Amino acid sequence: MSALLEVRHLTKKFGGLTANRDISFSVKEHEILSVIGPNGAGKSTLFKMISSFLPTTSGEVLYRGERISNLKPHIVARKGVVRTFQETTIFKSMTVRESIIVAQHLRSRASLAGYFWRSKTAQEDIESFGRYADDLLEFLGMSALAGELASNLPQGSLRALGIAIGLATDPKVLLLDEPFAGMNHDETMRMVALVRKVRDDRGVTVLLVEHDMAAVMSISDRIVVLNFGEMIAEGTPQEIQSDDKVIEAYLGSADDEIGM
Amino acid sequence: ENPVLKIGFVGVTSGPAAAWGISNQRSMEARAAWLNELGGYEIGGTTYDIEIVSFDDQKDPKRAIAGMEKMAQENIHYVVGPNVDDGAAAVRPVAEEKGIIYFPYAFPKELYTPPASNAVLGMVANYQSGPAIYEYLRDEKGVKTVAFVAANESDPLSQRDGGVEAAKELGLEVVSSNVTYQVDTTDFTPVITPVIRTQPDLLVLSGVSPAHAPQLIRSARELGFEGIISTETAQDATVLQEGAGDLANGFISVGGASTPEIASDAMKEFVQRYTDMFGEYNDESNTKVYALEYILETLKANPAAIDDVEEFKKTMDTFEAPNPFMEGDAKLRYVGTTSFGQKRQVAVPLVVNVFQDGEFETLFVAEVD
Amino acid sequence: MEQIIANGIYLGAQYAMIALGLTLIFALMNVLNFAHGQMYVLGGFVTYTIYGQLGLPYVVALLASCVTLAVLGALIEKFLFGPVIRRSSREESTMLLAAGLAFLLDAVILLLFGEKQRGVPKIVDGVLNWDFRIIMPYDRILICLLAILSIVAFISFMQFTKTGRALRALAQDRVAAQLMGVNVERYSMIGFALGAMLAGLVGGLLVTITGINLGMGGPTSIKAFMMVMIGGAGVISGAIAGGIILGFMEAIGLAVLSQYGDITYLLIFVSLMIFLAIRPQGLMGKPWG
Amino acid sequence: MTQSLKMLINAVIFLVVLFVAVPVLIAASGRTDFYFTLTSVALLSIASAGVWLMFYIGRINIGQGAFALIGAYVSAILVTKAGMSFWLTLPLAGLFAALVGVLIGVPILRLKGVYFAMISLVLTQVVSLTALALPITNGAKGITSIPLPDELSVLGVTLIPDFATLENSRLAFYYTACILMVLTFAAMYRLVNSRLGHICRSMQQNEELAASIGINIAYVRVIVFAISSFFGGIGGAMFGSIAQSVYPSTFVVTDSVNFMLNCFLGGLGYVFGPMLGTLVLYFGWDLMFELGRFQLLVYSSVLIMLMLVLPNGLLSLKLPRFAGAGK
Amino acid sequence: MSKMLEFHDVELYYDHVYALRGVSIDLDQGETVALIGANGAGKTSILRAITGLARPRTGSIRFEGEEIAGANPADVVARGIAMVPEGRRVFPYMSVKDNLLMGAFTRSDKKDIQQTLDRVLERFPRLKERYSQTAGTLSGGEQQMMVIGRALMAKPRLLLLDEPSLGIAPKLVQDIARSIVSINREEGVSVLLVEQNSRMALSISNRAYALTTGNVVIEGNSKELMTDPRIKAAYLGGEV
Ligand SMILES: Nc1ncnc2c1ncn2[C@@H]1O[C@H](COP(=O)(O)OP(=O)(O)OP(=O)(O)O)[C@@H](O)[C@H]1O
Ligand SMILES: Nc1ncnc2c1ncn2[C@@H]1O[C@H](COP(=O)(O)OP(=O)(O)OP(=O)(O)O)[C@@H](O)[C@H]1O
Ligand SMILES: [Mg+2]
Ligand SMILES: [Mg+2]
Repeated sequence: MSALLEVRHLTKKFGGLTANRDISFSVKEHEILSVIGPNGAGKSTLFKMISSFLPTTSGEVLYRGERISNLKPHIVARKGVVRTFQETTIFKSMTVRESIIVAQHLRSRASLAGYFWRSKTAQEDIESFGRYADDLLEFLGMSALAGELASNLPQGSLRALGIAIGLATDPKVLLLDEPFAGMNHDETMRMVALVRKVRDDRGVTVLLVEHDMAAVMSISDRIVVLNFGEMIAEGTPQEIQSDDKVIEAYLGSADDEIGM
Repeated sequence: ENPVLKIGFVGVTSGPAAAWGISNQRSMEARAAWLNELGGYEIGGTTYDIEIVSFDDQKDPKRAIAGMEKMAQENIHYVVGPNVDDGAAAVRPVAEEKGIIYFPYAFPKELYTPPASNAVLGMVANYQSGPAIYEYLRDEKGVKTVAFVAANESDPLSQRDGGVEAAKELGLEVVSSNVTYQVDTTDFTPVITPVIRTQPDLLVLSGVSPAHAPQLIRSARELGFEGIISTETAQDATVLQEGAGDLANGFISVGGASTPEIASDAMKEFVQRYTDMFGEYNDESNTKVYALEYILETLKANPAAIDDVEEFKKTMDTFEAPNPFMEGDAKLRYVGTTSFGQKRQVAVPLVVNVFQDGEFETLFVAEVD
Repeated sequence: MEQIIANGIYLGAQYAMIALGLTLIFALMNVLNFAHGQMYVLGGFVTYTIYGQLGLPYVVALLASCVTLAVLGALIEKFLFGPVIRRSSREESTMLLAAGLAFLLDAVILLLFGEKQRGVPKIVDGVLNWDFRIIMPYDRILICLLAILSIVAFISFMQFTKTGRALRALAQDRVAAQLMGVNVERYSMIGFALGAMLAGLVGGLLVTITGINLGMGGPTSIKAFMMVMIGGAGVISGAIAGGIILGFMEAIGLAVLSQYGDITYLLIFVSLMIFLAIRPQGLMGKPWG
Repeated sequence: MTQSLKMLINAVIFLVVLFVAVPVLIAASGRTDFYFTLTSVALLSIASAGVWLMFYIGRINIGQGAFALIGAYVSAILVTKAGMSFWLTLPLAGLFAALVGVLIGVPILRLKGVYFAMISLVLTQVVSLTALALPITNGAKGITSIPLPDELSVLGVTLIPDFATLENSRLAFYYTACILMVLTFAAMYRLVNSRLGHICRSMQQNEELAASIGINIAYVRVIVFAISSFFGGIGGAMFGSIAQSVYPSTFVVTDSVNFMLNCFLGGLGYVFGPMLGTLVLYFGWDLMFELGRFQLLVYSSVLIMLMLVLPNGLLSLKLPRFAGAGK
Repeated sequence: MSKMLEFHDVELYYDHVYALRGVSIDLDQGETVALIGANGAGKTSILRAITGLARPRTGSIRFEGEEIAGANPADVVARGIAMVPEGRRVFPYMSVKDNLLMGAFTRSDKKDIQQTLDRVLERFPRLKERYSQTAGTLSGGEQQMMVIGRALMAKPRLLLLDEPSLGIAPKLVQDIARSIVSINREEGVSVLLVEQNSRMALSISNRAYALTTGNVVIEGNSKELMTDPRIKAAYLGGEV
């Protein structure tokens, strides 16, 4: 089976600093691929290039064989490659449900003018957005929060909302940047199950960046490891966990005194 | 108690441009207070107390219209102002519709030439004073070349264009006329350097505001300019003295009638009363006291005009009265036939002053027709 | 050429000082202070009254104008901006307040000091004339030096003193600054007072050269906005760079484009817009630093 | 259902007040000077509506004066130099302003926050200076003696009579301005409460996130700016026609700032905010006319007090009738 | 002897959203106490209430016997409480040096400050290498060290840490955990630690409280809690 998404020789320089150097890997359809690496290794930068939020310095990203790097973010989103943000990036003064409705922009069939004139298609769209939002919240187990203002949510729910907004666009590939940050173990595992379910039920391919090793190891089909902007390893969770370079650069060794 | 005769003023008396209108408003108020103190002003057998109704238009043409509407509402038919071209042009429709005669301090000729008939130019226009000054300087001081600077704003720019035209007509060589400055300039040296380079005999500060004149003079002198500097607008001696000191000596500007040589006792008293009332005198005010005087005298000449501006217009053609503010037998009358084809200008004496050690001295006096 | 550089430095130094006060207040409170120009005018009038009218020494007048503005700034922060920022749901709301304040100061200045242009006696006489390559009156040179000195003093203050550090910290992260023990209310007030004081200082310096009048406030604010934009909002170095660049642009523009007078400023504005379109965050676009 | 019924009733009340009650009251009290003031309020609130819309996508627009000036000039030039009917030039003025908005907007709309605010402030000056420098605008001399709006007839049926022949052209201007205002705000209300408004709101809160969900933010920004400029152009053109003259100083930076203040004062969270804000700010000044030299002092103090008491705008008093899209 | 910190029956609301409904916790001199709990349980709110960033509606907060509920944060810091806030919050455009000096804002003895500074730099040698670099350009881990160092600059007797491991690579998390232990042991600073990484939190603390939605549900000795089935199920999960 050929790759759904292909990263080819991606390099990104910020002035003198090389945030990504010659990164190449590919992602198969329905795969969950994690990118890990120390802080500042260039993970978020990589995601931003894939979603065209940043222009590449060199190299390219192909989606179904078509180049998607160096376009506008909304065009890449339109093609089905959607990212979430590392920081909790949400629509602060919208409710959870409103956020999800607006996020279904790509599913709309009426034109902007159509919404203004309230064309028939537009009316139908609006109804379907509402229904879909309720379904999605139900699916994510967030129905209780539907009417809550996003700025009042605690950290963890904010992350979940971020993912929900991403999902509402009906993506083919979802890039999640630290989706489990600020969640405790229990919550993390629930989210892990959810992401898996998203993949299984909706056929979404998932790329994620995460520092929570428990989550990464349990969710990933494959893992790519970056260090100082370079790719130092790629493989299954088992392979990565026992890779000396990765342990040295990132995982560290167990420490009895602090029980880890 | 006397019945009240209301005379309007629409102009800018607050905010950054307040200086434009305040001297206007104050000279009207000072004169009105004086008349009322004398027991009122008699028109057609009735003695009126004069009330000045002022509207602050904030130098905004939109507000100027509102001000004129307000005047109409108050049943006022005679209004002094507005102070600037755009305001004067904007109020024209209202004034004509509501039957108001207004005395703007703005120079666009269309305001005064037919079919317009309700505006009366309240002072000497620059295209009238300019030629007189240039001619004098050409003949008396041997000026051959002239340069112009102006602020990059409507009024000064049109005044500059008028000045350039007049200078050329008189056979003077215009060596520089393109240099302009922003109203917010804080350092005029770079502005004026290229002008000085052209070494004109005469440097004209077109439509210069009292605030900028001393700074421009100072910069020009500091750059070594030795020719004559002049302007067609009124200036304030105190401001010149404070801002440029001795460097302003020899600066030529247009003034009203408070210069000692021609001021009558009435003018001296007016200056005194103004100073008492507002703490300090403004040299621009002596031109601006005339509009009110003209309105009242014309009404006196034809009492029917009190509620009928058509009567007023009829009277204007033949009106003549002694000028209380000037020595000798000067007359108040309407002029402007040459410039506008009808008498729509007050005959203020064109007094050309020269600044010397903190005071203005009269250079020459001329008349406009 | 030399003249252009000299003019550029002179203009740049005074502009930079105006921009510094504005950018400081912006960085600390996120307030676009429309009344900055009016504060500058007020400073000029205070100096005029004390030096020009009462005849006290210039230094006393300058100090008095700094103190007056600092106190005024502190009061404005405490009773106006502080409460509004705390209670309004959108921070832009302070713009209405700032504009109202500009109107108010205009009105107060008019009532207190009148509508006339005022000037003070020259503080030093004479003109430096270097072979007609640089012509500059001594008072301008003096004011320019004083301006540069004040800028250096201000930067050192911000960079090396505890208060300066606290102000910078406050501008970057209010909550974190609070957790360091910075009393946010007090230091916001200090910062605002400092910004206002800078305006007063420039007013006091420039009144000796340009004189002062009511109308100078608004345009000065707009110019200050431009400098802040060029350099990047809320950055010390940006304000200075912006001031100097605008100063030089004017000096060069006026020298080179004098024959096309009417469009010199148009060109300056348009090039500014093009510059910002290319570099939206200004030269050093980043928060306070 | 009751909700929309209530809204309908409110709208009808509003229209009756605007088109019947006000003229009747003015006729009864004889205060005909209010016509012009109210006409101004209507026109300025149209321009302010544009600024409000820019707030809605998170941009502080202090450049509306530029577009009002452009509109005024376009209409004046077309009427005086090309002899066109004013009624034709009115939409053209709006469209031209919108076009300029698009051209300028493409580069500068990338700016945010104070940067956009400040550059838009400079924009007003740029347009004034351009008008001063161009020959077609008559430079400093301005365009004067613009004829009043002429007759508009379709197939021989007079829709709008020639204003010059009217006995009370003030009333005619009042009605025209009010109709334009009602149309503007109806359109705004519709826009804000449609999905487009929802999208604008998402951009106001976070443009990056909006882009990530597939919204073409650059496009929406430019469209909104064009609409805003269109409103500015219409308001300006009408003014030119009332004053029958246009100068480079007809709309200046102060006007741009006032347009913005109108929005703040009314309340940024309410569609009808700019209307109320303009009424209070503009009418307020006229009402304080008696105060003489203390007018500005009192006016600005009241403004500051309002801000202290109601920092979120007048409509935050929660007048349910005007609450619009408020939250 | 009274406890160092007594947080007694505190209720806290944001507008009308309750965050704490009558929470009581305490901490002894020299102790490390961990707060664990789900998202939105109110852990951050507890720290905010202590430092005065949030004002509790009812209840009392005593530090070394004195009431500090509702006090100004500046005063709280001056009393000897320092906090490392959620999300690090460095001063991004200040140098590492200035950031650290900001930590000593409430102190005035220059020599004393210099001593503390030397000790902090000794503890985190990485900061010495980056001494004049702008803090915003530091990596996440370095920033975390810097804000801990910054808090130590205040010479606090009580250190509040809000999720120091958030977004930090596993290897660095271990480094930070070690630092916390040694700060507590060597400098005698009491620590109140909020952590999502419950395993780490329990392993380096003496006692712990588990919270759910504004209430303390479990409290006890960390070692014991580590094996408590309720804790194990909710917060620790199976072995990785
Ligand atoms: N816009 C930018 N300009 C300059 N440098 C940048 C920019 N964005 C990122 N960098 C630098 O690039 C490097 C990689 O950053 P990136 O955000 O991709 O790291 P990361 O792997 O996501 O780290 P973390 O796990 O801490 O989120 C860092 O050194 C960062 O400082
Ligand atoms: N500024 C605020 N406005 C309104 N509600 C808030 C605010 N801050 C927190 N809350 C609410 O208070 C409750 C407790 O929040 P808190 O941040 O203390 O939780 P936490 O335990 O620290 O969670 P997390 O692990 O996500 O950081 C949550 O329900 C949250 O939604
Ligand atoms: Mg990252
Ligand atoms: Mg928390």
